[in-house]
Amino acid sequence: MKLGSFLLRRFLLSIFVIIGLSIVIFIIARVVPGDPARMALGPRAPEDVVQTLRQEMHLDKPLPEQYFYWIKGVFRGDFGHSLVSKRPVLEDIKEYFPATMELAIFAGILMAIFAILLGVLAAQHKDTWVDGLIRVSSYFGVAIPAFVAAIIFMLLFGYYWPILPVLGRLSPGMTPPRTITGLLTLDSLIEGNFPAFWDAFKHMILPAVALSLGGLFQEARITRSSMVDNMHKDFLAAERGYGIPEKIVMFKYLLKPSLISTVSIMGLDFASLLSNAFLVELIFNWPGISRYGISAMLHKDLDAISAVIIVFGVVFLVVNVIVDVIVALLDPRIRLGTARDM
Amino acid sequence: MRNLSGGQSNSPIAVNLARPKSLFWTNLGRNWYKFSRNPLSIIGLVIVLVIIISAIFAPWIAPYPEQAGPFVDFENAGQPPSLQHLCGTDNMGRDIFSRIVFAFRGALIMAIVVLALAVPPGVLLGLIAGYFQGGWIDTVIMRITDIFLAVPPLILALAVASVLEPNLMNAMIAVTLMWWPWYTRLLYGTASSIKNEYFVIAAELTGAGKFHIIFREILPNCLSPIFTKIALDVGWVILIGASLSFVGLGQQPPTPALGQMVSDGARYMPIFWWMTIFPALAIVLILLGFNLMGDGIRDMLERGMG
Amino acid sequence: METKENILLNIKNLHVWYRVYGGYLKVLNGVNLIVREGERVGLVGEAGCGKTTTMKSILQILPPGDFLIPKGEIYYKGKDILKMNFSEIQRLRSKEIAMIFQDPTAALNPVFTIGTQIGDVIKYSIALEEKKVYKEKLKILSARALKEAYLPDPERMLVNYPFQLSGGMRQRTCIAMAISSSRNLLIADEPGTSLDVTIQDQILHLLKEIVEKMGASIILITHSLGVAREMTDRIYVMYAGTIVETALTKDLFKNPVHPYTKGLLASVPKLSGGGIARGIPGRIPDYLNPPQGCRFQPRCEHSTSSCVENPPQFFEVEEGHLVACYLAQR
Amino acid sequence: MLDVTIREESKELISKESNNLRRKVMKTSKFVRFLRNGLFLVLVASLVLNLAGCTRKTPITAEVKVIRHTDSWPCYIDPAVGSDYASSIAISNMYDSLVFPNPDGGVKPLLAKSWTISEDGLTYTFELVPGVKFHNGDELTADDVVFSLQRIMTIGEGYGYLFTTSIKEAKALDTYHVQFTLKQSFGPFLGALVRLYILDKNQVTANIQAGSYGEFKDYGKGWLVTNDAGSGPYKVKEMKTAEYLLMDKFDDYWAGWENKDAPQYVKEIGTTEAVTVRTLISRGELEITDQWQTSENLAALDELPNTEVASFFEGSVLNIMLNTKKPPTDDIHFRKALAYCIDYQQIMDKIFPGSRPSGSIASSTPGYNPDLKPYSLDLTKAEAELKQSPYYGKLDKYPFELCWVSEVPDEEKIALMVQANAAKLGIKVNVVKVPWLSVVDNLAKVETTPNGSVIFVSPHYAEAGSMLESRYHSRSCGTWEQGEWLQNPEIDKMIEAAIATIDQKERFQKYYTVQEKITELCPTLWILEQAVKQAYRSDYVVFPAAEAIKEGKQVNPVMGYNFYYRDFKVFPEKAQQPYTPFTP
Repeated sequence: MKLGSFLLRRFLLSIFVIIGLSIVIFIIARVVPGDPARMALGPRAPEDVVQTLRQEMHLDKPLPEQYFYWIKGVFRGDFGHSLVSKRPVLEDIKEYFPATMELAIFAGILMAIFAILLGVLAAQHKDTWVDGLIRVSSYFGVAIPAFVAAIIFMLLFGYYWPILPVLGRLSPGMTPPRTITGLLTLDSLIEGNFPAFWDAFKHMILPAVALSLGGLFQEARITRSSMVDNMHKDFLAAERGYGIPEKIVMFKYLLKPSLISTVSIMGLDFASLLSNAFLVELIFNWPGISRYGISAMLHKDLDAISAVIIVFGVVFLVVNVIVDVIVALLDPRIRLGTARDM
Repeated sequence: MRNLSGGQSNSPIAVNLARPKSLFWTNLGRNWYKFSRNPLSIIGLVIVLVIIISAIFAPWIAPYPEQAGPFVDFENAGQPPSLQHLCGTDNMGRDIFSRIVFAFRGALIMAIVVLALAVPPGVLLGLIAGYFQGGWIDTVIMRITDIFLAVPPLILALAVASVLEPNLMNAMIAVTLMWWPWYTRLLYGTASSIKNEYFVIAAELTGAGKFHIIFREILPNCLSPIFTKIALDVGWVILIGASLSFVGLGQQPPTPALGQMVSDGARYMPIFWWMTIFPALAIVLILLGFNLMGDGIRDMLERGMG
Repeated sequence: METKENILLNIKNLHVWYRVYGGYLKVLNGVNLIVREGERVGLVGEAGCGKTTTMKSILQILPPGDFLIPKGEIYYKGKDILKMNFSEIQRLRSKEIAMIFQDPTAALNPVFTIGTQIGDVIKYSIALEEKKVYKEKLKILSARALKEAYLPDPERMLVNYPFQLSGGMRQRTCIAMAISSSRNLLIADEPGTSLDVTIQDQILHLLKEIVEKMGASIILITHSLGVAREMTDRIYVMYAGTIVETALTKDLFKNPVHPYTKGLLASVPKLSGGGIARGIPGRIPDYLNPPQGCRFQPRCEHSTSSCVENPPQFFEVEEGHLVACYLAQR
Repeated sequence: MLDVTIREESKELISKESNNLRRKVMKTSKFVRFLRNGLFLVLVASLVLNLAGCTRKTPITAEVKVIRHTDSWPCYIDPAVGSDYASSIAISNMYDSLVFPNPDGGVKPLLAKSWTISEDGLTYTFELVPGVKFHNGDELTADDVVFSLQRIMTIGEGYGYLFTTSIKEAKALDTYHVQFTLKQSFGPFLGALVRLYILDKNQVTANIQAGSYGEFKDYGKGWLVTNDAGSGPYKVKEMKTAEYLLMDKFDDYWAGWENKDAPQYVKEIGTTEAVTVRTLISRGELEITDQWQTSENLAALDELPNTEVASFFEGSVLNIMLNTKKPPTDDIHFRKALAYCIDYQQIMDKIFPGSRPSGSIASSTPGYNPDLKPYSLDLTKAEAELKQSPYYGKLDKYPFELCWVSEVPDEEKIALMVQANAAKLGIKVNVVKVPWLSVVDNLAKVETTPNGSVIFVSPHYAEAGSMLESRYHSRSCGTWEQGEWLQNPEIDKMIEAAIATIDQKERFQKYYTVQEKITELCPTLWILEQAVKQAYRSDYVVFPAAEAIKEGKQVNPVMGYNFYYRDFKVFPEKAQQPYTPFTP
């Protein structure tokens, strides 16, 4: 089937991209001024100790060789040692990655659902106050950066209206569930530990909302306009004309083709959502890989930086593939491959 | 707004391509009409103008221009908003309003410099790759582009900025490095479709050189997509700039920058809430302005030429 | 004089405006049109003169929100469609009237299979009588409909998507949808114009056959008088949102009165000598601010001051031959 | 839920009551469906309830005695790695050293119940307390001491330098006797030994992973990131490297628990984020804040009921280090002019409330010279000094570059104040913000060292000698602790002599003279001695250091030892609202 080969090509390309990315990030990481080994051990560490660490980190070798050592490690799942946590970077990532994914996925779901709801609403009440309201709020939604929203939530819910938790993933004293998937909500559900689930869920709300705002409204707008465009298409008139009830026309024959454009930009929005996580996790003290990445960047923790970037590269590629698949499922012209492939 | 006159929904791109080159310039008057027809675009334009003017004439507009630089006055630190201090004063007694006005400068400079540096190479590479579509040049350029597009720009920009010395210059460099590929991709798409248009083929048949074809035939017809993207990008660049300085990787104090002011203020929440809120609102305002204007310009360029 | 009984559709002084920036496009400006039972009516006029709009307003399927009908009535079997409630219109659409759209590609939803689309049409027309509609039954019925439209291998056709079919097949699919359950009035909007001549011919014949089989009336919209001549009993000539002339087909071709009709006839290339046809100077007026009085007067060589001051009424030149032009006076 | 029904299903199938089975299955499956549909509704409903503001308060049942304390992160609990504030707290609570620091700067026996010092002061012999148990039950012996010393000397991070510079060798005489031989006589050696924490050799060697320390592979570094091998009053319960460290009471601590109200659990929370800290306090989820809060925040916290601010001195001095090898700061008169023109009082009032004036040595550090008057604001003197400077009249040609550490926002205020003050003399100061890591880089070379650097320094062991050596001895040039590049052989000698002196009185006398000399050279602008300030819940926590201050007593000058939780008292039952009880 066409879709399969398309995915295969996509996958091979991804591998290439990731390797390229690894080179780029490796170079970036090695531009850093100062001596990583010295930074690792602190100013008072005796020179010989520093020297041994330098050799461990292959810092005495020429760059290409350093890269070779590094990438070899990466393929063996060894991203090197974090200078901050003093642990293998891989362990850190294993620990923090699920938190970010949980947040991002939840935010993504919020984004998709509300985007489509608002979009449909606006399209149905086109040129009424509903539409206007949604449009205006959409302009603000796009103009309020995630980190600003986060700060404002912090101020509101942290102090003046403390009904939702603003810090971390779980209230102190709440016993976390056994780590199965690493997604607290999921794990606690699996364990049937409802208080924990509910607590974790509440912790996700504010950060997730802050993250989803931007993309949400943008997609709502796109849904709306593509629905409005399609409303003028002949096939809709035809389906109405042949006596198919309004509901069916609206939610079957109009929605499906209109969603294509929405879904195809969701990839981009999810990406910006992920990058916003870097600031939002910092603000909400969310123990995710983004916060880890930021602290790594501020401490010039080279291996950690590289690892984080690569992880995000992979995630981003996966997301794009998923989006493509959904689009293909929505649009037979792509699935059955008569249309030019994207 | 959508233009409902009649049912003709022929795709805007197609229209643009078929259009004789000079039309964009000759049509400025009509474009302005189409632009001004949407009140939101006008609002955006006004906001942007206000911001630009206040950035240029900051020393005259700011009530306490000296306080935008190195300055301490602990006597009236942490004053709530009042008539003397519209947005209150920060923990060092500096007038926040004045600092915001000066912070606009950094934001605008960021946008201008980044786009000025990122667009030309991006466009050039895109044109070349698009024109030699299928050739090895195409492959090389586009694969490199893919690599840069493999991670959201903010993340890579953060990484780059973090390894460099933190200051406005390096922040701009970092963002620029992440920005050109988007134009390459845009131009690649447009150029590779235009190059199959009849007027290009015709030019080729008359034996026009590659240079002529790329820059005289194809480029002029990519203008409106380019301008549209630039118009929409200004806001994004400013946003990323603010994000960088929020983490402390942008403009350094005592020179004010919006993101930096927000994060500094956060350290004093909720006591001096105004230290955070007003810079935050300033960011929202500037983004709102540029987004609205950008949308207006997009509608003007994409739909306007129907 | 027509007798009330056998009149199926009667459009009286229909006005339709589209809302756009800077006011309204006054597209239909008093359309009058009558279709009798079993009658084959042709509606001719150059592109953009409002034929499709008229037809869409019969089925109430004009683009939602963007139009309004300031005045006029559309009587179907003596009932005003414009005053019908929703369920009545629903019944009308799925039982009485069906329209075949001009461009089959645009008329089929690109992301659903033929089966789904035609299936739903049938489903909801049946649903009016029967509580439960079984998938199998739908399948059979849709297949039959396709067969009636002479589509090869209907069962396999059902799982295909529109873009997998040739233009002709799409056109037939549209027809199949229209006739999937019996109708009393078919509206064919320039059937097959987007296809090449031979296929267009087949389509027309198919239509003819179907109409005879169902004993239904048909409104055939076309801009080619040739087609109209062979397919219709009576013709309405439309210009810029008004009916300018109507007559039995043979009468019209024998003695066209309205200068526009003359122009149309003249612009049909003659096989016997004459060379290139001479068209009508000028173009369809701007609907935003249409010309005073008779809408044709700016293009009309005989136009007089009275044409401008007040639009001409219908004048009967012969039995059932009405012309809206002062030339037809006396 | 589902498979339960299925199991019941099969059971009953055997008992052949298939028809009432069907009814049952119907019922259950309906119930399951209800659950499935219901769940969402329940969630929404309870969310709404919460939004309505009626958060279910869990009744305070078992009052767990807990101290929750925020601090700057990361925290390294490996004694051979950690040396910053958070680490010092954690390590001093989980490990024992041979001696324990007193508030007056001396030491008292801990693991070592006695010791002898040879005449030449080169050999120290310690007798260990017998029967000391590590957390895992092993007994602590001389071998463990030797192992711990070798480990920290080999790894060389954290406090390792204290011993690499001083100790020649260590050997275990028998199970309970250990002997150290020094390179040269080192007066404050006992003070330094406070930082030699004893690990369980067997436990560590049992947990070594691949590494580069020869036979000891990684010397247990990997394992000790999240585990402890100590004998101290507290032990690791959970270590989340980026988030928090949870310690719980080691019930059979060898020295016993006469303090019955000591906290059962101690949680070190890795954040100094103002918002976070405030929120935690306002929700009663925090007993003691970190010391890095801005004065504005502390003021605000102080206003909360049941919350007090404890402020004490641990000898950390805020210096502006002047590069004595780079013009214009290479001229003594210029330096003195600066020293006289600064408005110390305003800085102390406005920027670091509660701090006090300081000379080269903080007045809380044992061995500081009490009769030495620190510089103070005196513009006429400043003028006079400046006139004598060769740079007088061409100041504009010699800009003065002043760097402050971006991680410590209050330093910016200092820099700006100095800038303003110096302007009165016509001295132009360029203020530069530099991230900490770059500061370390810049101070490594004399030519990259700026004219002035605003940097906090505190003694490594509680004695003037530590400060003098690490700040003004040529050996420390190139480290971030000496931005002066003083390189004055005379002073070097004096410092070495002082440190080599065993007798404390004598030693302190020598410290005094060194201080006089250095004050005369004025290589540094000693702005103030910083008060370590943290807000804490006074309604149910007894914070020994805070109590000591109230009684005008001295607090422990050794970093971390004011958080020796064994001496803390907690009374959760006395807690006012807001209070969130702690459930581990």
